[in-house]
Amino acid sequence: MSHPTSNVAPLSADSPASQRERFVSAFGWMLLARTFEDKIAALYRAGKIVGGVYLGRGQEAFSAALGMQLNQAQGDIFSGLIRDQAGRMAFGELLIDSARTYLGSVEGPMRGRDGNIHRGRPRQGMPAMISHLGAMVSVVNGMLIAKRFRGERDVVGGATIGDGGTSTGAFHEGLNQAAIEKLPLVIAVADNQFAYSTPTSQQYACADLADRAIGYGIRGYSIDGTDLETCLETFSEAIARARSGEGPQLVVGKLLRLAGHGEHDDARYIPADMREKPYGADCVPMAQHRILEENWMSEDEIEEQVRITQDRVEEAVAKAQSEPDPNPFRESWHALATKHLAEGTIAMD
Amino acid sequence: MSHPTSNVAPLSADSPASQRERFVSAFGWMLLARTFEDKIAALYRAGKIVGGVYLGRGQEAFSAALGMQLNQAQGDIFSGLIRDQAGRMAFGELLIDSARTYLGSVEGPMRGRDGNIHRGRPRQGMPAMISHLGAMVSVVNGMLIAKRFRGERDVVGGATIGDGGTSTGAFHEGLNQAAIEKLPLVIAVADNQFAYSTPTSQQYACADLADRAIGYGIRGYSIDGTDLETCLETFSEAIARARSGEGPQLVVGKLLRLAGHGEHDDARYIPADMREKPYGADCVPMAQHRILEENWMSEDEIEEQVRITQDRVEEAVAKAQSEPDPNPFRESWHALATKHLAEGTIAMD
Amino acid sequence: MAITYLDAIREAQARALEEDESVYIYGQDVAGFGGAFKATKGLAERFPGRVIDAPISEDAIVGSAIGAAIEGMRPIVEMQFADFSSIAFNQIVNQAATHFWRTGVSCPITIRLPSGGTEGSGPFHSQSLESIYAHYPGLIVMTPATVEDAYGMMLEAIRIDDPVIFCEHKLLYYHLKADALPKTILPVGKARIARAGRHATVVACSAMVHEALRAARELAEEGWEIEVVDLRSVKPIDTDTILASVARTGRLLAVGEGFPWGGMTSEIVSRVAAEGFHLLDAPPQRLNSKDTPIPYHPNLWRAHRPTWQSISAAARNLIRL
Amino acid sequence: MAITYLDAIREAQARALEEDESVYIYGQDVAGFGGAFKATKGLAERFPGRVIDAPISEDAIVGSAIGAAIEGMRPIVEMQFADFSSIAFNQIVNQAATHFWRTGVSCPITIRLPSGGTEGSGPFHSQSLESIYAHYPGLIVMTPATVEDAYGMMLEAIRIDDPVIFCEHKLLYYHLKADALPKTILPVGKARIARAGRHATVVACSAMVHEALRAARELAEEGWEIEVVDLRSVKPIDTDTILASVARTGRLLAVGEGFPWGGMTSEIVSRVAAEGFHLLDAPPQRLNSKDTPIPYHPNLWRAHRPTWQSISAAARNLIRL
Ligand SMILES: Cc1ncc(C[n+]2csc(CCOP(=O)(O)OP(=O)(O)O)c2C)c(N)n1
Ligand SMILES: Cc1ncc(C[n+]2csc(CCOP(=O)(O)OP(=O)(O)O)c2C)c(N)n1
Ligand SMILES: [Mg+2]
Ligand SMILES: [Mg+2]
Repeated sequence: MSHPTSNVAPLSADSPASQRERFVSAFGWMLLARTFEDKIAALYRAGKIVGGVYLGRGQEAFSAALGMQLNQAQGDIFSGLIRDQAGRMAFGELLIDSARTYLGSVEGPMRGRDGNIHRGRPRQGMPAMISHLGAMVSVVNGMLIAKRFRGERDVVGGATIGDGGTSTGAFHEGLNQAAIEKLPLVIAVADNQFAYSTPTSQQYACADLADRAIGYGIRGYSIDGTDLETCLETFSEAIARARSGEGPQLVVGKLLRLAGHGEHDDARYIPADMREKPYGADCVPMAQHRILEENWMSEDEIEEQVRITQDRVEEAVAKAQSEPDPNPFRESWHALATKHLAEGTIAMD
Repeated sequence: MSHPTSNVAPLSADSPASQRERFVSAFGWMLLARTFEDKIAALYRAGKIVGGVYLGRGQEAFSAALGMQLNQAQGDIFSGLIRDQAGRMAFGELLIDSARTYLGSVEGPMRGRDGNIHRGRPRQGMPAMISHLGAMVSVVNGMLIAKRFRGERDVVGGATIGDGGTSTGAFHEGLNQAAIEKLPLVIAVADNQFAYSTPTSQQYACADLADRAIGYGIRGYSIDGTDLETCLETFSEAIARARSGEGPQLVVGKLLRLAGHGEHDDARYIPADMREKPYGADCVPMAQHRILEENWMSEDEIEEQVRITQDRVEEAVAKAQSEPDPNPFRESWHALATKHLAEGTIAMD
Repeated sequence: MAITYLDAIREAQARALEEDESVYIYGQDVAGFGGAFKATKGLAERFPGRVIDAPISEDAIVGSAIGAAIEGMRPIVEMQFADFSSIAFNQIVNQAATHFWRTGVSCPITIRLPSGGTEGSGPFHSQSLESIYAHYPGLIVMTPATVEDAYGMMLEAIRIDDPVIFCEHKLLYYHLKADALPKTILPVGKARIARAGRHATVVACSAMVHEALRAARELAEEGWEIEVVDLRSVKPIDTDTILASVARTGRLLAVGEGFPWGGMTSEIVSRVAAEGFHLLDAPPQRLNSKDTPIPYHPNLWRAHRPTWQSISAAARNLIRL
Repeated sequence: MAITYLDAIREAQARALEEDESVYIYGQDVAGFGGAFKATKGLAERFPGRVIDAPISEDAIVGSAIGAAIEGMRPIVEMQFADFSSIAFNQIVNQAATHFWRTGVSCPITIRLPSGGTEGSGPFHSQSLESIYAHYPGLIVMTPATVEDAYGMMLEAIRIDDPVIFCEHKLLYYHLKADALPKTILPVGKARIARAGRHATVVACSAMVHEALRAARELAEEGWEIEVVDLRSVKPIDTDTILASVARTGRLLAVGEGFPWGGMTSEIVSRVAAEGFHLLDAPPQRLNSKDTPIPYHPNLWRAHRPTWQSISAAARNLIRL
């Protein structure tokens, strides 16, 4: 099966210097995400996190490559799901906001009302996912439609989903809507072989999810989602095409979820030999290896970056932990912006 | 764009005699459907039908070709929507049941509780559509799953939908589910250029809806839906493939809705020149022309058949009109099979 | 010039499009065709690019409206029939309704639901879903019963910063007429005394207000003065106005076109029972449609829903209690 | 051997699979993995081919179950969380619920909804949707509060010829234990007096029964005897048992974990007000969760839902009225 990309020259031809810079910078986000999530997982095991913890382990390259190459300041949108710690931060989510949401701090964007990966700052191009998979695609469409109405022509919206999420009706309706409206949407499908415990054979019957693209009349890409360079190249092209008015772009990355579905799940159902498959590689050491190989950073520099990253994470977590929990007596207990129409309680402060 | 059919020999190689028989028989169903619907439309204009009237005018060949080639006695299923008068009758729906449902007779399958095209006899392979487009696909899947559980291996389910219906999440979920379970499902998409007033350009952005097939890993066919022979050939093949275990088949027929969306709609939005396009032809006279050309029937024979068909229709309508309307005082006014758990009224008889 | 309920809805949308460039309309067949009921007729021509035909994708229609609203637009979504909002249910109750509370960013969308039964429209083109949506925190649910309210509340719905479910009754579209569009309206959230009385209070909304009024006229001939309260919005409910009416009459009948279990009528009756128990001279009563899907055949349909006849009977009963 | 509420649900499904070959289970991760909550653990191995993993397609999951049921199967559908049934909403309320009434062909499906709040589960993994589904004609809605009922009612749910929405509470899964599976159960449709009393009646279902019982124990120390009625099913509601209890106590408090507008508590209160007005010595009261989405943070969550503390306070209040 052939994909349109194969015979198309990438739109962005980077100089070696900027290639290095992009790679190293992406690696930085991956490292930050991995470090932060390791910390969150440790807190979870220690009983310090309430609710679920879902990690993006193994998907950092694919996620960061999209998030990083979108331009928040220019009005781009990044709509991440449960495994997009890397992409979210690369796009512009503050580390402290992630920490606060996991820890339920009242200072966080969700103020303890929602938790873990259910977070966002919609006014800054980061919609706050609801759990129902597929539902965010059309929301991003709408944000792009709003920008089109306002004449902001140069924006791109990135939205991510998993192999499982592609089975939802919402995903189909959203992607079709984007295609009809020719919206500048880049959909990143992380085909990580499982939806919870369910293998892809129970999720789709096509050879490659990128085969869906032709049925929507949009461009599809099928790539190795563990290889940072490939991810960077592909998303760079997809974003450029979307930005230049070519409509939605569907990027499918093959990779493996290197964790349980959540931290409560030991993922015994993942056959050991999957780790040996091409998609089973761990993108973080792979990227690090490449950096060393290319001499883009020295071992010492990397060690130093790891240390700094750990410090940043510890600091953010400590700060979030020191912030107040939400206080039920200071809650307004109503759900409307139009306060005088609320039937619930109204804030006392 | 190429479709898998093009280089595949049809599974059913008919003898000239059986080819003639099939064609003429299909024409009979088309004629019956057209005649019946003309009558219903006339009754509607005379104010004798309550609620909406939706016609299959222009789609009789495509619909009948599927319905007729399914085998009700063998356990096949036909799930028709609003433009499948021809397919429904060709499959086995009784003319009188159609008339009764339009006229609200209490003797009909829906007993006046539901009307017009919302009818069926699910125990006889004819599920009763709900209005929500797309929702019947997974219902047919379930019927096929039940048959598989019972070891009935040779059955096929046919389900129809329009171009507009393909935009629903339910259609996507249902088709994907069928593909995963490799169900013997034949989906007939009548791409009649409009969904109510909405042209296909606002419904999908791919070149051909049959392009969706590859994304589900199933076989797709794109055909002239106005040509009866083509429809018969294609559905014959699709049904045979489904029956032999090849999984779902997606057949897209190009045609034009030769009526308003419903009889209340004058369809002024349909550009006149569309009637001149290949898909704009009227399948009924086309099929009749072919029959005369091939000398399969004489003009007189056709005239005779038209007359008999009209008589049958008049008779069925007269019978349905003479049957009692539902009586609210004899209604049970509860919605449960488990009577003792009903909170509603229970029948007095 | 006579203005129908439907005209009022169209004119309100036109005015909103005129006055606020963040307003746009999205739905199936709303552009050139002007909508299945012609509620947007002519608007696509008057406001080019701002009335957009949607694919048959209710989930994505509402989802995209939410996204646009987050970005500051004020989309009006037309569902072809209220019944099809079941497809957009998740986006409405889980995305739109929770958005402000979760993120602090408001989500000003208006979802128009052509609601309620008409002859021959059957189980899937007749539903009254106000109670379903009112159950969820974060939504405002309007049920205008008059031409004036159809106009004024539609304008308000679009202006309000929260998601509004606008239940417009199909039976009122063409028959309900006023002489002119209103200059002012009662604020949203306030109920209206549609007819004053002293022997019993009938609380209703939408088309049922007119059945109740007709029943009240009927009972007036028998010497009973029925007070009819038009709820106007079922969320919020103006409990004060209802309690004040019950204080005057001592008797309550809540009438709803929805299904009987747990809807608007039970909410009204239980609020009055809890907050106005001492005001009641007789057990508060309810009248709803029957506990079956909505029948197609007019004989059945007329028996399924409350009508002025069954409201009269129930009110007579109540007065005798 | 201690049997948990979750074990009971699993054992009932195992027994149904054993006894009736038309039973099968369909849902996300229900096969090898045994379900997100392990309610189907081991069943795929014991009943090969009859416990099937589904794609993330709730609409098609329920739609196909309906189709199979029409053909005589008795599918059990597991939703991963009740909250995700919003995606299957249309199939449930418009296809399953209307099917018998429309066609005369029954639709025996059981939809298991892991329901209710737990610490940290937030707005989309905590919902109690019994009132939404009970609103629609054609559905039976069960809300078992005990291990015995979890078992017995699950068996009944599968046997019943109608679509059953089986609301199983996640908070009860692991903590609620019984010594053995029951040999007999109270028929579906009958409520249960979970604790006898004479000063007030508290009506509740599911997890709230346990909060109410704890409140009753608390109030017993103050000399007040609270009668606790466990509804068991919210559709149908056993109005007779409730009225008989109110006849004994003269006071009613309806407690529900759902959202406040128009749910189970309003249905109970309005039925008692309408049919048992003369039995009431004080205004009937309601206690629900608050009118916001369900909060993530435990501090907020505990204040959002009724608890034994708030039930005690409401009951004390009621007794004083
Ligand atoms: C509509 C819906 N159904 C069920 C779930 C429960 N659920 C949460 S994550 C998940 C698996 C998702 O798989 P996939 O889309 O492949 O993403 P991954 O977890 O592999 O990143 C499921 C079933 C959900 N969130 N939404
Ligand atoms: C989910 C849903 N939304 C809206 C409708 C209203 N509706 C009925 S038929 C129709 C157009 C259908 O178009 P298409 O699928 O192309 O079928 P056609 O009428 O052309 O045969 C619409 C929008 C519906 N039935 N279901
Ligand atoms: Mg996955
Ligand atoms: Mg069409």
